[in-house]
Amino acid sequence: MRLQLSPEMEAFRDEMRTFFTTQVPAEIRDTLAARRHLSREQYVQAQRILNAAGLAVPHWPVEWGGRDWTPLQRHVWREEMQLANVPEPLAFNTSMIGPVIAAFGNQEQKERFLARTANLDIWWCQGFSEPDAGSDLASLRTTAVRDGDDWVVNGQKTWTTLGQHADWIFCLVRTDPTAEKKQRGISMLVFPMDSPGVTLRPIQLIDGGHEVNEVFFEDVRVPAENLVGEENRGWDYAKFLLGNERVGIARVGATKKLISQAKQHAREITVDGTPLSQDPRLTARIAELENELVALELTALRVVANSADGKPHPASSVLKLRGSELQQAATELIVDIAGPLSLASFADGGSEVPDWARVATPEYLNYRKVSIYGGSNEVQRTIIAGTILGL
Amino acid sequence: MRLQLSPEMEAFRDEMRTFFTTQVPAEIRDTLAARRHLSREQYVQAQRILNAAGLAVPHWPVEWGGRDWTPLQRHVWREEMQLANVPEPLAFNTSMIGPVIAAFGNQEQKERFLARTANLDIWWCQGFSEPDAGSDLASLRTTAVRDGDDWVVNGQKTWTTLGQHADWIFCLVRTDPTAEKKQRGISMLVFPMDSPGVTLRPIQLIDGGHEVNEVFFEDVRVPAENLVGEENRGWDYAKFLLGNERVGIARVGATKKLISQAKQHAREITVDGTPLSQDPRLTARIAELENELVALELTALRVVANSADGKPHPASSVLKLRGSELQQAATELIVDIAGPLSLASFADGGSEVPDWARVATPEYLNYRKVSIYGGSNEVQRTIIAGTILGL
Amino acid sequence: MDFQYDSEQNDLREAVRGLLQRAYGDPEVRRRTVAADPGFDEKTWARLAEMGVLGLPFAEEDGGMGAGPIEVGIVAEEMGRVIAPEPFVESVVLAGGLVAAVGTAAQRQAVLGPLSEGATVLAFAHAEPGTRWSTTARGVTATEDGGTWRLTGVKEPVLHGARADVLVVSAAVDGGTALYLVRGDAEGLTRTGYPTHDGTRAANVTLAGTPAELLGELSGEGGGTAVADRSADVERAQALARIAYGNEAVGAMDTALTTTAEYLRTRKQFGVTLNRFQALTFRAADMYVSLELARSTALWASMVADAGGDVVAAADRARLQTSRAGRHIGKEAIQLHGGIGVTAEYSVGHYTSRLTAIDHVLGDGDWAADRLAARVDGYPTVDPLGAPYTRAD
Amino acid sequence: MDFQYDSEQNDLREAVRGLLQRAYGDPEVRRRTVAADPGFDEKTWARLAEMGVLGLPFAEEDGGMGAGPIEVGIVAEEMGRVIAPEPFVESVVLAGGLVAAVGTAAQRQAVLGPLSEGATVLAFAHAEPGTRWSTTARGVTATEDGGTWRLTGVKEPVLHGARADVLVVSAAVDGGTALYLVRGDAEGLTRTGYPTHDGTRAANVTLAGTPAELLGELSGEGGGTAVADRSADVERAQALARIAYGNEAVGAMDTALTTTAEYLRTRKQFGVTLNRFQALTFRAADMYVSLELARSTALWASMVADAGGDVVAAADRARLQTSRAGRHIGKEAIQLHGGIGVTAEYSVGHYTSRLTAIDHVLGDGDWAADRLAARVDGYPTVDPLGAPYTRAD
Repeated sequence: MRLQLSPEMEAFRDEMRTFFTTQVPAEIRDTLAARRHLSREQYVQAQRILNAAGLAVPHWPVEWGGRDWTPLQRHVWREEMQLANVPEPLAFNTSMIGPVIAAFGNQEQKERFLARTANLDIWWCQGFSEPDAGSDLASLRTTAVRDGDDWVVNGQKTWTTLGQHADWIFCLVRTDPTAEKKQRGISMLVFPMDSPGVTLRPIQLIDGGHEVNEVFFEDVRVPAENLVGEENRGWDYAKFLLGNERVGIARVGATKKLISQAKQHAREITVDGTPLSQDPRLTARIAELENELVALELTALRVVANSADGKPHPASSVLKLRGSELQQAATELIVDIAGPLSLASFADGGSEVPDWARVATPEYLNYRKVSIYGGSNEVQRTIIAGTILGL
Repeated sequence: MRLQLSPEMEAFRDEMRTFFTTQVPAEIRDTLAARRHLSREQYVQAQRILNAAGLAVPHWPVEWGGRDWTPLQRHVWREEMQLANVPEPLAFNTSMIGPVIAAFGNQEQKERFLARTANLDIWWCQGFSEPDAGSDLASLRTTAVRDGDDWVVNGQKTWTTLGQHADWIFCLVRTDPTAEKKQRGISMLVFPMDSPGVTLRPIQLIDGGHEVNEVFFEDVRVPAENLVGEENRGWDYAKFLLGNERVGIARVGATKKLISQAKQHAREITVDGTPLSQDPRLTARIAELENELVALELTALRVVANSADGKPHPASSVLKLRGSELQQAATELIVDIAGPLSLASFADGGSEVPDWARVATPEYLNYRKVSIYGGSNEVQRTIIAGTILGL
Repeated sequence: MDFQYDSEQNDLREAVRGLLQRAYGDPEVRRRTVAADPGFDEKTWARLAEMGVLGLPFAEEDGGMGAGPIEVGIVAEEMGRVIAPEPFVESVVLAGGLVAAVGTAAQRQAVLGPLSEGATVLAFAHAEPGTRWSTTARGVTATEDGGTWRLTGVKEPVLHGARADVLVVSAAVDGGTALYLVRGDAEGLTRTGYPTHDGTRAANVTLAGTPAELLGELSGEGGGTAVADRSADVERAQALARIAYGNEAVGAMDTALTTTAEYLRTRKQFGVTLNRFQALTFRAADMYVSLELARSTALWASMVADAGGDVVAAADRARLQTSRAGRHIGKEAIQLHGGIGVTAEYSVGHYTSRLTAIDHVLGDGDWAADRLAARVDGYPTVDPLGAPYTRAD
Repeated sequence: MDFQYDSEQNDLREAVRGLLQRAYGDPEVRRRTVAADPGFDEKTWARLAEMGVLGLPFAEEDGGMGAGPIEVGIVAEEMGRVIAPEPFVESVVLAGGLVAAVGTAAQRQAVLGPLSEGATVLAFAHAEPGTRWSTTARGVTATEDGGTWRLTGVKEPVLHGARADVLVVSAAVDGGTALYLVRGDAEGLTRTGYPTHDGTRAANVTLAGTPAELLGELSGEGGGTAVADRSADVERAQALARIAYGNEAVGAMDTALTTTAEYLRTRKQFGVTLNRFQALTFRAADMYVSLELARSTALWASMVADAGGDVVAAADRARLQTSRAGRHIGKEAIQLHGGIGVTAEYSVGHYTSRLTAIDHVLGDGDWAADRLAARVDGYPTVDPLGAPYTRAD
């Protein structure tokens, strides 16, 4: 048991920090720091810079660009990336479909997709959720019927994040409606978003932004070779993929960044001539939040340190649950620091309200999603109660 | 809509305040204020003083000592009693069995019991809960089998509060084990605690105190005339009685008293020479608690004001739930003010720790019960969700 | 003590509810309305005027209805129920309330008459960038030159500041904070409006030697030569607005809870409706508890105002309670809905947005708690039916 | 960085767990033990000594084992798991820790040897009635007269103060707070012991010109004539004790949660076991979250101590986290049990009682949060693996 990073890990951390803060364009990092939306081009540019340095898909098999890092190295890599305001490699590519293809795809699929997926030459989106399924993912209704060499896909997906930027979609479809359990009879198909019969409808969120979509499929023909892995095994791949999704979902680095910004903002607001940063109630609130965040980071490190054998540590389910709560608490903190200035959400030129105060509430409202998506906090509690406590 | 009390109500309040603070012996009120246990004699003495003045059972039928007060008068009566540290008339007598006998008993039972019940000549205890029933009261197993002119009772009750002081018990017993619904087939019997076959076992609570008991019945013979109301209608009487139990359960006056004591105690503790009463975190905590308490009191007043027609206001279910939470929060506040002094729980002579700090934690631990008994907070949420929100 | 509405008050509620249901019963109409400037529906504003709502708290001789805080609370609650975007609290209760409290008879008639008739919109330009929730002005100063007052400085965010026909502007003067009337078309006045997250409109209001009319009489000896400090009037008017917002928040929370309960009753997951999941129904029950406690406090604060009690202290209590309740209910309403709760196409997120806005206009819960905390050591117990909340009469 | 226990540490845990399971595996034994003075089992104390536990953190030349904070944390956690009443933290970590940190070589050997052997019990007499959680002494003063120090004043509550063979007493002197050794049979020493709510023992310790031995060397020029201020040593020893208590609390919370989960799995209500009620299982899940976060923090704080980092700051973090978690878990464990949870006959309430005691001995969560709050504006982000928690080496 030892607290300090080894000299090698210290050096690794410095290397990451230096890379992220010098090799990724300031404009991109400033946009993220200002909590403004990145353009498609900015995402692509950032990921290609990382990929060129071998930093986009370190957790993939070495053969496909992975680095064979320890869990701790991956943790440090992710933390430093978040602290440096570097956009993370697109999760749909690097944490979801990439690992699935690497693990379950055939050789042809690996060669066809993996390098382009790592480099964001293909932008992937996810076709899992459906309007009538919600947390009950397995009750999906989108069907794929075999017709000659094609699958014919009909149905609807929703909550497809950044689908408007996507080139390809990976999709769970029902291929055997007669299967006894609903989890059986599901397969995973991949196909281009510009396939005939695919239409996309943007969903506006309460912050006014457009980041999720509905996707409709009407007789979309998908070549049989686009089936990933085995027919009717899609649910297994989805579980594998959603397990990956939970990695790094604590987002400790990102929340740290928010808190450090909050401290800075509090110095800019004065109350009767005194900076808000000296208000005891505010500092107490920050201290509590920071302490929770330290506890979460340490728990993430414990999980990392104890899961080198590949089995997830039981406490890993805590990460998503508390991580989302702390992200939300940090965005709420910034709204409260902005106070009345938080009303100036969509101010533009001619306003004296600082940018951070303008985006504060839209971001806060938007962040209500983080306890809902990727396995809602109710799902996380169900997992903890069932799997860990045996209830 | 009018905030002020009418001149008549102001006068009524003054009358109550004067009575409680001058007619009930200071020794009894001081014991309650110090949050020490009262003796049986003190309970009896206090109730007889109230009864002599017509203040023990104002909510009973006028014929049996009631006063025909408005709900607001009853509210003021109870509040002033709590604020004056006057022990409330024994709930088992005045809120439970008394009203049941008055409503459902026969004339002979009324004459036999009511006056003595009001005057605490009979001390009643409650035989409802059973070890295997818990919140599922209706699954009780204690049986009463008819044998000639007697019922023969066998079984066990638990959580019988102050049973060690009791002369008589009112008891739910299963008289028809074949009834289709478990709520049917239950009757209410009353009998002396010194009946042959009744034994009492004290249950020690975590504060070290003895206030609840197990009661065992072994072939206890109860004359048929001791059946209250009709055979197999006992569940209806229990529901009627438990409805009464919720009246005044918010205990706003008692919690107010705790908070005012907390403020006083905080002046007695110094931190680096400054009284704790000037600590901003503490005052903020008191302010929040006080505000919740004001909101609860106002809700109680709203319920009172809108339930003059006898139908309980939907918001009344809030009173028990939040009332218990605030009582608990107030006891916790006092423990925290005591700080390290809260460890001196069972100090006696030779200690310099003030009495209030000694009793603080035992009281806090004891008060964990208030969100459990009388319909746990889980039961209250079930009622709100089901009855009010239709869930 | 009497918590019952009288029949006139019930009639008022029914009338306002009917009007607003017709206007915004379909949430999509509200969404369309706030999407375009001025962020509310001028026709609905006119109808509210016809019903007497816009003159509700003003004296009849000033063109108003002579009603009181209870009636104001009823209207505000009904506005909240459909999150109607018309600036009732901002224009009538706050800006109008200041004119009613401070203005000369001539000013009251000149300003409040047209406001009551729905012919004008008022705004109170008081907030200043870089600070928060004050009763005084610092960033705008007033100077007198040859009988004309001129204001210079910046106010922001000013709710409905770009649309307003008349602005009530606070400004620093020797001896404190004074109030001024500034016409929307005054010279040297630049207004840049924008939408807020909840669909309201706010503005940067920049004054550069802008001519203004002092609100109220001069004070001091000899007929009055000194400008009176109006910060206590600002405090009081803001308190009344906080109470009205409290009632508005109660209306919004009520709908958020009702909508959530309805969703739990009808939405199916894992083959059953969501109300079969006890963890969810218990959370809905906790929302109900928050709502009813907040309702009691908001109602009580209106009654304190009606009784002539300490409206500032009562408003702090209402602010604290509705702030905590609004956050609790706003967050849980979204969470219990799941994904649909964060979409603009569904109504519940807009309620959360509005509750969040209300929570930051005139002081949040922490702010109110700190004000209350500063006084707790000064009294043993709170009696909501006694001093300082009821005036001896 | 490495969060794994090594094999020796695992062996230590197994050994201590085995010993304590044999002693207190049956909660009734603990209940009987704390019912009679001295509130713990002298035989178990002796067995802990035999195992080397009571000398764990002391240097070998002082009679100890030369182990570190990680090992101390392991023992404390195991004590907490069965809420063993032996004064490990109070006597070994806190009082013994002070002697180890401040005492002369002769004092260390004289005091720590017998302590490690289980022959004596130590207590730190520092708290004073009417104040809280200080690093300095005010109510007891020390004066020197003819080469003999004499102490006068009152210490209370002193945990295990009546049973202790040797008391480490803090006292005010010119220039600060000094520490003294006082023998249990010293003249002018009056000790009145009593049980605390969790079954521990505490005492009023009244000193009236009681002879005492200065702990540590004199400082200052010329071989030392001045009494050194030891408040920084007190701060540091208390910090180490807070960390040990944090680990003890984790052990207690773990059992409280396990017991609760077991109860939910087996107790039937309304015809089904309680784990069919989602509102209850979700609350158990939240307890698990609190537990694991507290565990991480307590473990980390031990590692900070082991690494020679800022142990005071780390202890504040552990204190805050375990305070919040202890209250949450302690309350919920009782509530989820229902009535049986508040009885002395069932174990879970005793865990809540012990967690409440731990929470008030050396500073509660609010106290720790305020100390952390005073510093938050001084750094941008916390790095638990960096300064000031790890020393560059």
